[in-house]
Amino acid sequence: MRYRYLRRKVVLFVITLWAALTLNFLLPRLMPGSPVDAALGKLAAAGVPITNAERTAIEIQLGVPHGNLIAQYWQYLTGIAHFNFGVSYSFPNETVAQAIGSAAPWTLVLVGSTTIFAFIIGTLLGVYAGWRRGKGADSVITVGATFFAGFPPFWLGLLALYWLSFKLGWFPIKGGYSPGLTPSLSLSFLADAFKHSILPALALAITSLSGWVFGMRNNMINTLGEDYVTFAEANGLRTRTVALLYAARNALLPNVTAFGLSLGAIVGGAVLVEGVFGYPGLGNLLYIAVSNHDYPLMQALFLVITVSMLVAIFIVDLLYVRLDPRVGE
Amino acid sequence: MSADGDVPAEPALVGNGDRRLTVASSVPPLVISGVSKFYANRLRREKAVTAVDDVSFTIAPGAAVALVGASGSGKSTLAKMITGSERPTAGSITFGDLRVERLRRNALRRFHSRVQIIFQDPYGALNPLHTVGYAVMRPCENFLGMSPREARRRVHELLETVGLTPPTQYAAKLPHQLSGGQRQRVVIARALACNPELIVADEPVSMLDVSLRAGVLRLLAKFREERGLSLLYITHDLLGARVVSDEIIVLNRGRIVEQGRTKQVLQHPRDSYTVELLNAVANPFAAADGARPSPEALTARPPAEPAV
Amino acid sequence: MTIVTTAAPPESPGKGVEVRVGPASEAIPTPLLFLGRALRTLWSNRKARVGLCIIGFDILIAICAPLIAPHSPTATTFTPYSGPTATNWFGTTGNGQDVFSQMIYGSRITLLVGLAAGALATLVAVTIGLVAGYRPGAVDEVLSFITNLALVIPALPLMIILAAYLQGRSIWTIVLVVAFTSWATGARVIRSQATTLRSREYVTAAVFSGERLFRIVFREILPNMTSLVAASFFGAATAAILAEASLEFLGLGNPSTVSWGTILYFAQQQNALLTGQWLLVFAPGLAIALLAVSFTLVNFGVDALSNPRLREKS
Amino acid sequence: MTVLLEARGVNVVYEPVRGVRIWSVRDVDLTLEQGEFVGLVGESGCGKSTLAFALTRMLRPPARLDGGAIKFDGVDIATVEGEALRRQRRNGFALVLQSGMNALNPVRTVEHHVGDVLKAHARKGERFSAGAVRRRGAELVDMVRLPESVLYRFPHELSGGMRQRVSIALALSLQPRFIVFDEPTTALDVIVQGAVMQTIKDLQRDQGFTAMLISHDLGVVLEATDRVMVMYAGRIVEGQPSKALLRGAHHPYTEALLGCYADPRADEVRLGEISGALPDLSLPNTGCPFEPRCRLAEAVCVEQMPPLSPLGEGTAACHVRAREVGAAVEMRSVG
Repeated sequence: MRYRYLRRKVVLFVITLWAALTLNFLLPRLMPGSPVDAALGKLAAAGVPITNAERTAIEIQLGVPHGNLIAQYWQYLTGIAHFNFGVSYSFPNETVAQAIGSAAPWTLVLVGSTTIFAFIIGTLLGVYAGWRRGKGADSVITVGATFFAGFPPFWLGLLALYWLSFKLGWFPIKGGYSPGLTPSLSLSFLADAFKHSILPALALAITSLSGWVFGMRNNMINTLGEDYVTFAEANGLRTRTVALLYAARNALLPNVTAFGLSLGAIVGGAVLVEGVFGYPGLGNLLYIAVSNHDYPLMQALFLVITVSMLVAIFIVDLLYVRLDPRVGE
Repeated sequence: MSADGDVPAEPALVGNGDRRLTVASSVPPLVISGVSKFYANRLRREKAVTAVDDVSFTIAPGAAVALVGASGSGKSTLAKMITGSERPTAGSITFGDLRVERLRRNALRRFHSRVQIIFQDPYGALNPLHTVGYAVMRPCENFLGMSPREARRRVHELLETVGLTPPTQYAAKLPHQLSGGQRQRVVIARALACNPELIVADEPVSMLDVSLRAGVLRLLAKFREERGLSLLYITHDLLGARVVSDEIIVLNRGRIVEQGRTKQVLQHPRDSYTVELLNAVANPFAAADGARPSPEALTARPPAEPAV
Repeated sequence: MTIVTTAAPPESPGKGVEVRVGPASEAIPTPLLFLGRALRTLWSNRKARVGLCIIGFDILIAICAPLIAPHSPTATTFTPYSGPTATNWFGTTGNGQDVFSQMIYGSRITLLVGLAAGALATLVAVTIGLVAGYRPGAVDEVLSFITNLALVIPALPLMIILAAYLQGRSIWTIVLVVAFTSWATGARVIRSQATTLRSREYVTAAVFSGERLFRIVFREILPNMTSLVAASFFGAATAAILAEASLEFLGLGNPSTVSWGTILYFAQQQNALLTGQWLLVFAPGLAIALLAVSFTLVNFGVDALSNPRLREKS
Repeated sequence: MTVLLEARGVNVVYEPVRGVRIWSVRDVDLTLEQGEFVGLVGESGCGKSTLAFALTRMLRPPARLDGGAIKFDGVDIATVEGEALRRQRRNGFALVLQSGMNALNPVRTVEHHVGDVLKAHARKGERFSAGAVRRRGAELVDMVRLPESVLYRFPHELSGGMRQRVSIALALSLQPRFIVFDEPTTALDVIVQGAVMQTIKDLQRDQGFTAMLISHDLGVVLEATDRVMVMYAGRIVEGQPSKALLRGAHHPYTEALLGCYADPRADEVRLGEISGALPDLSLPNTGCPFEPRCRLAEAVCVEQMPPLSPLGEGTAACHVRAREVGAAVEMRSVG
């Protein structure tokens, strides 16, 4: 029974992955104008000598003006299998794959830690607000969360940058680490990187936290109305047991499935926040790509972001089996 | 009858085994022959759930047949197949010269004007956003081709027949403004609106208070007798079956285990499942004398009585 | 044998117990009555009331912009990079435009994009959700798959890519892009509700009353999802407001229009923060946030409409 | 016999934020003796479940206890709150809900449930090892006629009847002295209903706890209990020993209710009904609440609330019947 659930999820993952890859293939081809010419023009203007190989790579990514669509599709898929995303004119000295490779860890750490932080804090606040429903604490948490949910994260980032970094000088202004340092795993570098990541992480976390608060509060209120909570109280279980093991434990389930989807919002938010802070991650890369009309880089980034989302959701789905005994029966 | 001032003595609904029509029935017979329904489970190919297994019976013109069984006995699935909402895996259902299981779209829609259904849950059977008048008016407009004015007049007549007076006042009400018993009367009025030939009543009183049971059942019995329509009464409540039907079919796990004149089957059950159902009827008077047939006592059944 | 049923007529329905209906209920058609009740319930929710007030205030400003704004939002007639003064309450941009007037006029675009994209996304969501929910089988499978795909693909990056490709952008491009990427949540909720409602007995009853498909969907099912449709509208509108701001901020909008997003864009381009003009960043961001918050607040009221457990107690 | 539970003047009011107030339970007095099995019967909306929740202190907003004293074993439990109330539940009173289907936490096994209850009421220094929980759990499920393997199952793996048995076992786990069964079989299949009721009857007989069975079904209650109380419109209108009630009810409502039942095997079945509707519970009533539907109603019934007075072997609240009986007694004493 469990096995059937897992098999279904794997099949769904594969199909979704294929659909996402295909969408990525079709997007530039469906768009008006010829991104290839624009891209090649840009490259030439940047003074990059264009070899035939590079030309083909770009054409495969963005659509060859002439040629068989199916052949293009096949080339596109094999290109991806070899991490061949072509050249970027924003970074003439690197391939797109290299540029993404060096940026990915930054985003992974930033978004990963933000997500976990926001999920834990938001869920706890939501549980508390739901349990103390209608009381003062509930109002404070709900109203606070409502406001933070409406704040564009990049705007929060800008304000924090202005007051906390620029005016007060508590945090560094730009980048993922201080200029002059070379990235390594030394303690001093990590401390420096941590200091640089605090503000962007906060800007992201505060806005995404609200979603968890609302979701969890609503679920809590719903589960608190369930018979098993009433029955647990009638049996005289301890308040803490009822609140956590009976109400919150069940209220958590719908939120776990929402977890994967919320990652998308955080990754999206990270694009602008990283741009604002000049944080050397994927979001900043996309920011640069967009402002330079660097289509190959843009296209590859979108692919990477989408695929990592799918993988994250897939993992959450697999973990869900451990949380809900009813799954797949 | 008005409720102000003196209240009449509760008229009792009496059943003594056979109920006769006051008019000649012009309804065709419903013939169910060899009907089975399997629910193939797409994921578990090895196990198909059998809901109904080779069931055959006939509802004669103007007859009232009770189909009884506990939950999971397949009685509701059978009702869905008879009304054309589901198709049998095997077997045929004929109503006059219609093959019910073959009806599609417009033919099915025309069939619905002849077969109506009354639901278990009077709370769920009425759209909370439509007035009583609207609910009862729609079949008149759709099936009888009435103009809104004619339909409205008919709605008022119908509401009066089911005891919702004054009808103008009730027609304007929304379902949440009515009690459960009143809602079930609206559902009955709606079912009668298009002059159906067969009414399938799927547990029509099981969600109502016991004090309202007789009233709703009496309405069903009355309309059947006055209009000569056939009635299929689906229930787990043998008492209801007793007062409404003249024939009873006991269904267990999709199969017919017993069948016959209602009074006779209930007084002298042949199958242990029928006895179990009989014992499940909440019957304070049985507690008084403690006289309940046990499955072992079945052998003591007297020879079949002549049909009443 | 005789008919033993006592011939007494059905009893009177009693003295009308639960009847609590307004006097006007006979005259007003049901949908209007329902809408009125929905609005009343919404208004009685404190949070929703605050939200409705803010939205109303914004709409008022947008409509009356020419009356309120002291200057033209595009006129480059003032000293550039000026801080707040008596003539330029919020200061001026690097091109010498009055920021306060820009803020007033900017409400128009932001509201327009938010409401239009919200409405468009809701339209798509309702269509797909209803069809998928009422047509089980292959149609549902395909539509549900598309919905799920649209859900898992990160919206903002997709929006950015789309906007980057679509050059010569008008605000309607933005509306289209935002609507295209934010219908899925609503569609999923509406589909699951439609699936539930489809199995309701009153829908079966409508089939037995001879109703046709179209009427069943639009008279029996859809009206019972009003609160969900409203929730998905307000949700999509909130997302649209934030998305519009993000795209404009990235310079992917139409920089020649005046919106709160473009004010932020130019403020960032002209390093407003480094020159100390923090109001140029603060004011439009706060305005966007307030509008987004007000939509969320209204949605609290809508939630309470559809889920009695969430109703306020106080 | 010693009195276990004594309630005086219990009133419960529903006060929603919007909408009308409803007095769901009105001036209820009742006394339960140790080891008694009583039934509480009434139709939907008569306040029987609300009364049960009030007696076990499980009322939640918008419902609230509006005056009245509830003495359980000499302790006034109407006023205890929080941790003190929770401690009272140990060896005190338990509640079995209508739908055993949903009374169990879907993500915890039956064994977890048993452990949760035992640990919640562990005395100072008392510890429950996994083995002890398992042993006690096995005893409990055996008590309600379930195999031990049920302990390791999740609720969704059990049938409705099994789940209801498990919730009965959980209610029994602390050997309470008073258990309220609130419509324990309504959500179950007809055939299963009888078996679960039989288990409840056996348990009550063997363990001797005081039980209150709440049901809309007079038949079920008469079969199971020693004494029946009938509720109408928030009030108790009659209380009689079950056997006496079968011989004849005193209150016209109970009489009419009995008329709604019949033996389906009888030669001639008469099925009665009660026409009219319940009174509006948002209004205070001065006269007898059943008066508008009553065939015996007189002028005094409109004006005066009949008190619950001794009648037959129990009590009933009816002017007419009280007078008839009074007259008969007088006649006898004269004659």
